[in-house]
Amino acid sequence: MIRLDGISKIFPGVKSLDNVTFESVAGEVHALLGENGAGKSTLIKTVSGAYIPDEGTIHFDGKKRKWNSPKEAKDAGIHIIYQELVLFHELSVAENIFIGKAPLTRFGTIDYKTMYERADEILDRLGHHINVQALVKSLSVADQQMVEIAKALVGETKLLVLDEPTAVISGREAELLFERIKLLRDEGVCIIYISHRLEEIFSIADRVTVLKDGQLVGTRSIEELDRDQLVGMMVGRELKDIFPPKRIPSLEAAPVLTVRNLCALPKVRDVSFDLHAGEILGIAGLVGAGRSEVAHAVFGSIPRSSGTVSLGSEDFNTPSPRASIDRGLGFLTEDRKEEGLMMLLDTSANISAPVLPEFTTATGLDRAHEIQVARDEIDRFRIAVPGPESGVSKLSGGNQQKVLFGRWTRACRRVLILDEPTRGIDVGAKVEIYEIIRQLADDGLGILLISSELPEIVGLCTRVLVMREGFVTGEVEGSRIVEETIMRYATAERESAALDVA
Amino acid sequence: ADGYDGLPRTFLWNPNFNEVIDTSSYAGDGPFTIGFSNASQGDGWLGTFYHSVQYGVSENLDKIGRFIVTDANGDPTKQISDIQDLLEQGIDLLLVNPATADALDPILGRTMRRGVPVVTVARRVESDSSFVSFVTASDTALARMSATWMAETLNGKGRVVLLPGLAGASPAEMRLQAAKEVFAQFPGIEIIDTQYTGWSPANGRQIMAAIIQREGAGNIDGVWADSGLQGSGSVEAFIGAGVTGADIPPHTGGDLNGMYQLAHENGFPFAGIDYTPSIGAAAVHLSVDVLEGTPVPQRLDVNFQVVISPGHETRSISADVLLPDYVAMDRPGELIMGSGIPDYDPTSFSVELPN
Amino acid sequence: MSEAAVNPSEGISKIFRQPGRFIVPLSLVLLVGTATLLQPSFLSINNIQDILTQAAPLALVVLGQAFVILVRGLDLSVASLMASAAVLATAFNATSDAMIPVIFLVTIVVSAGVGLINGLLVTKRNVSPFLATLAMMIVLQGIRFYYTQGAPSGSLPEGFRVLGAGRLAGIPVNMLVFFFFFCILGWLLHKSSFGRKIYITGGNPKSANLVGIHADRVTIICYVICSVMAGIAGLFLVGFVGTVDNWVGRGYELDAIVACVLGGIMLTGGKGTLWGAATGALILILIFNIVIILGLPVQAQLIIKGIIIIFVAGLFSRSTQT
Amino acid sequence: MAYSKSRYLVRRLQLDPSLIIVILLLAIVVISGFVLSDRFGTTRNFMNVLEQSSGLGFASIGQAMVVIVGGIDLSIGAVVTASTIFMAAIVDLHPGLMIPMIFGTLLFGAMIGFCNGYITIKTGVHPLIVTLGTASILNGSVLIYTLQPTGGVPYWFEEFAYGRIWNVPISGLVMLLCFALVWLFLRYFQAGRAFYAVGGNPEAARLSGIQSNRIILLAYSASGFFAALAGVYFVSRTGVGDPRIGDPITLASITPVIIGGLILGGGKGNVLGVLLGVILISLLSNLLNYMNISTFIQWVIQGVIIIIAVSVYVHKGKKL
Ligand SMILES: Nc1ncnc2c1ncn2[C@@H]1O[C@H](COP(=O)(O)OP(=O)(O)OP(=O)(O)O)[C@@H](O)[C@H]1O
Ligand SMILES: Nc1ncnc2c1ncn2[C@@H]1O[C@H](COP(=O)(O)OP(=O)(O)OP(=O)(O)O)[C@@H](O)[C@H]1O
Ligand SMILES: [Mg+2]
Ligand SMILES: [Mg+2]
Repeated sequence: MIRLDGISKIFPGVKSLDNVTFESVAGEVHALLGENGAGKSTLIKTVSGAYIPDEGTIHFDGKKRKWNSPKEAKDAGIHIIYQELVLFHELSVAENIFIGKAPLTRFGTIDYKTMYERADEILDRLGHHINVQALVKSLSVADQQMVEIAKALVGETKLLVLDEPTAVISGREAELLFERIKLLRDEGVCIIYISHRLEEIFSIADRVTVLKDGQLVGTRSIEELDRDQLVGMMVGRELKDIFPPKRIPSLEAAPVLTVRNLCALPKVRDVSFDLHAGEILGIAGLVGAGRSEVAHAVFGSIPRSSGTVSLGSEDFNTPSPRASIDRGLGFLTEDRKEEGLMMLLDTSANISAPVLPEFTTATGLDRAHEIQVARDEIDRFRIAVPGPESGVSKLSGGNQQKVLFGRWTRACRRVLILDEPTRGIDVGAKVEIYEIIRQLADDGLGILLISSELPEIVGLCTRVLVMREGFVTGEVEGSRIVEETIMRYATAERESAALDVA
Repeated sequence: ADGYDGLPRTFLWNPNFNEVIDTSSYAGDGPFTIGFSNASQGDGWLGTFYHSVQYGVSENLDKIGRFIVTDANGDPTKQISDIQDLLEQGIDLLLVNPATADALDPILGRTMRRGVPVVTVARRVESDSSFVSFVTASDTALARMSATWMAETLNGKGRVVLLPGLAGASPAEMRLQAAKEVFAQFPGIEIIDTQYTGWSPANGRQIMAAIIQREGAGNIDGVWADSGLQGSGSVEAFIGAGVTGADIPPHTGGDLNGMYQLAHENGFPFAGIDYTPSIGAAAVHLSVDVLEGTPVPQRLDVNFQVVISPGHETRSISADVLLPDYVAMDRPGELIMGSGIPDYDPTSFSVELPN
Repeated sequence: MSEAAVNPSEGISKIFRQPGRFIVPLSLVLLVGTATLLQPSFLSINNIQDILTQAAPLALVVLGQAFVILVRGLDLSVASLMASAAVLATAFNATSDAMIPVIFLVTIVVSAGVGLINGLLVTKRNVSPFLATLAMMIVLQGIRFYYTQGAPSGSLPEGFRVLGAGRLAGIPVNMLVFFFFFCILGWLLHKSSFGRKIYITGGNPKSANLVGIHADRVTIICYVICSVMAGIAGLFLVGFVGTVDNWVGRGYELDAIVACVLGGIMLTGGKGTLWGAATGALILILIFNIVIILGLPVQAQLIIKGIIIIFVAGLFSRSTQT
Repeated sequence: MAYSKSRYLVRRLQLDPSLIIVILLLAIVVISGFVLSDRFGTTRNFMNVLEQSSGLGFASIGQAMVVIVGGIDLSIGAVVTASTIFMAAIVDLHPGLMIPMIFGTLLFGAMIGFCNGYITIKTGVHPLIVTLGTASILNGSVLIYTLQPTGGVPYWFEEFAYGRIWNVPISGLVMLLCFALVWLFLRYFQAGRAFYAVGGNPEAARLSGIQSNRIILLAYSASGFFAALAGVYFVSRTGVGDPRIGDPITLASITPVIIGGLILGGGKGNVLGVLLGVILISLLSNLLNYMNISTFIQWVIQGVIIIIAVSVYVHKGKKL
């Protein structure tokens, strides 16, 4: 169906793809794996015509092709679900699904009625109900991802590429998506699937191709591989223990963070918990459960409706990020690009941002000191960046995330909130980040860890809060921290959960 | 100051006859409602002109019952709308200072056809049928006189810079054309540059500074400016280039007290002719005449006077007033001269107006 | 440390690798070169002094405008504010130079107020900067004209002439003042932690809030800086011109924005330097000066100005794209 | 789910909630007009306002289309000016060409707009700079041709600006028709929807296979087209081509666009909102004329009303 021969793509300073050869046939799910920055997204962008490769040829459907724009690839039957959402916020769900392919009336105008009905139908097939007339900007990220997926089901698709489609959707929706993918495969569609979640690969992929540093490592049938071998191919070394050993913190001392009856309507309702120094407290739940909003409300970046938050013995009820940072709180947000990094600035400026006052002297910003500090953090977290004064926009996701860790460990003295700290990050980098988290807790920080990846919660936390629809539906500790229990609370009705806890 | 008060100069020169218009068909009983559509109040001259109009109205309080004013802010299309709005308010006569000479022709024609008499002031429109009377101080005469003075002061020989006002504005174009016509009679006069200034002192200065730079101050024998607004900028440019006092080449340009002050202080040859804002009051008086059915001339030229620095009168241009008698040294430089209002002070000016 | 040890050939090759950074100085050199060829006296001390004197008021406005653009804004009210400051200055009817500091102080306070309102509208009411400052432009114009009744009058102390057009040891006084502000604002933008906050806010306002920077406050301060610079520029321009009129500085708002863009400040915020902005202003003034020196009529000036602006901006954006 | 037509009639117009403020302000203006003057609230006067608003209306439609695709057009005034000269000068020489020249002028405007779009796409320079540059070039060229109003058109052509059908101004009808057509286009045609896609998320539009460059070219061409239409209207209204007539219209055309709920930066908004903005501004100016207060105070009032119209309702997410 599709064959790439000797593809190379060079960006200024980076050779993203180096003589990569790749082939996929109709009726298979072909997983594309590799670390962050391995070149997966770049490869599929050459398939879609978004990038024009510097070298190499593309054969599709038996013919040699040279796309000049994404439109040509699209017309040929290639549909791509990109890693970044490709949506139009001011258009409705249905219009997004049918962008460029809307059903027309006999006057050549858009037939909205038919379009809404067919959009409903497609979302039905995905088992996901959204008001198809709603504007996309009013949807949650998970819903937006489903819209993105729904677009693939319009018209005739011969090759479907999905670049990390499950990064922000929940388990149940992922299940339905996999069913859909399998159906399409059986209809003879060729599917290329990219994900950092290895479980998913094993459940749906037929073959696997691994890239590393822009080069092909190899293509294997999934039956030939087990998990360790696959990780070995990706990372190039053995990864024995993914999670560092847990350590039960002492709960004797007073908690560093106390949250009581916190509400930030409509997404956070009556949340209470304690966090101790050295503890890693998890918050689990399905996407949209309101976990991020809890973090924002604690940190003071969204207004609270009611409730109290105290750090140690100190209440602070005029919340703002500045006040939180000054009191030793840090918050690593879930959206690296939009809410985290300053892409136009260099690494050192990204690290020093929350603690600028620390570098302020009578004659201005102490650049030398700032750079020194950044260099320390770069060394400490082994960030692969040329130096403190080089930019962050072209770093891989893992390294970008480490820059943010550098920022917050520098700024934060008591409590660090981590929201999806490993989203879109490859296994190798994940393991490093787990170790960093462990180390930070050992150094005496209280850590609040929000994650949609249950293994992560299970592997790192000594106590877990489970949320659903803004409420805490359960709290699990010690040996009860297993995926089944958490999922039960995450999907439970509030009343029944309360019963269960009682 | 006692200035020129003879027959209008253009009356003597103009080859066309000035018709007298019978206005009996417009005659009515007062008090009248007059609509005044002003082009703009955007610079000092226009501000003073508007005060003159108000002054004229205050002198006719017994006859004018309502006086409605609109201001087009220099935009002819807004002015057309303004005039429509004035007509809707049932005015008896439209007094208009057109923002551009031609663009108002259709709407003024329509106004006349509706039976509402139109008096234009400062600028006229193309068709004679679009207005009853036109009140002005002649741009042509003004420019001819100042250009003649310049040519004669230079004894018909020299390199002259022309600084007209705003490109495309009819007074500027008419003055420029008249001046060129005059200079063309003197083969020894070389026009080395013509730069529009937008009647802005800042532009005047900036442009002149560059010209001085290019030509060298000593190689410029005279500067003809159609108004002191940019003329003062030009003088400033010479001073900035180190040329002061009587070394500054002859300049022309009136209106702005600051220009007169500069000429008086430095003593260079200077001829100032104001485009007198008092045409505003004159136009109001004429409008009342129209509404009372008194015959009016189709074109009313308001006299201006020629102001010349002492000892610099020329063969054909003599002073109506000498500079030291005219300049107001104790008044602000921004003051516009020739308002015809006694003890005029723009900041404190205020007269009684109808309702 | 490592920066200091760059070898000289590195500097040359840099030009080819990163042409973007050199476009501005390069076009400056080209313009000066062309002008000197056409008119050898162009490089005379006198002309340079003259150009600098003319450039200073615009350059002052550009410095302020740069701050606003860096935080994703735009200020169309600067020219109107310049004229208002000029009118305000004459309102004192002062004749003694001793009043100059008072006039400056009052102008700065009033301008800061205007900037504050602009900033509040943009941040707290989320009004598009374009429209907020456009409306401010109209409002200021209305107030100014109402006060002057169309014809400004009143006098300025003689000292203003010295400030606006005088020279100190051969250097235009207003240029010295510009240099003073350039240093202060340059320090503020490039060396102080507030400057860093500006870049963070302009680059990513969301992250700015999350690292404890009050993005709104930073933005408002930038508008205040812009307005204060415009007010001061108005005083210098009126000193330069010598007479007040209600339109002093007309057209400076768009010129200032163009200068910033020519100087490499991104209209989308967060990127650009004050040095670049000042160079942009100089380029623009040079363009004005050259077309006059060439003795071109006004029409040709407009055409050439348009072509050069598009061309330089085009070169610049070309070189910054990948 | 079934989607009946009537159920979604309101949604169909897709007016932004923030426009409630504009409608409220309109109501306030009209009511104060009735109170302050007995001549304001007449059909005659409203028809007059409709006629007067056409020029601004035409210019704003084009500006709106460019703003929706994420651009801005500061050359509108220059195109208006150039069109008036182009048309009046040629028709003056060949009066027989009157009718073809209307279309010729519109084409001329569209071509200039096309150039704007082309330069923007090819150089990647911000449209604000590009259109300022082309405006400067265009103004210069016009002034080379003439410094004073010039040319002329047959008298009957005044009917476009001043004529009435069933007492309704022709120019006003044409303006309303243009708004309706553009609204239909943006709402019911794929290319129209693509305007929002390109303005809202240009990279996504490219990846979705939308030919963004064509859409951008179309938007700028439309802007030039409507600016030329404004020019044609002005020729009809003034009878001449005027080298300065367009100057005030450039910035003026942006105000109703933003009042109408569009965002500079693109991707959002409805031209019917722009129509409301045009009407609000024209009515306000009309009312202020009726109140016979100083122009200077009028400016202050206008500025304040503009601010109120866009600041009472806080828009989420701002762009330039
Ligand atoms: N537009 C670009 N300009 C410069 N470099 C780029 C660009 N896009 C990608 N790169 C670089 O190319 C390399 C491959 O990036 P790519 O996005 O393909 O990785 P990936 O395998 O998809 O990673 P991830 O798992 O994080 O999505 C990286 O080093 C990246 O920095
Ligand atoms: N329409 C939207 N536009 C912009 N951001 C949104 C939108 N909807 C949600 N978000 C942000 O995206 C993130 C994920 O939102 P979502 O509602 O899916 O989950 P959540 O409420 O954050 O809960 P959790 O963290 O449990 O997933 C949040 O930071 C939220 O603020
Ligand atoms: Mg990727
Ligand atoms: Mg979340």
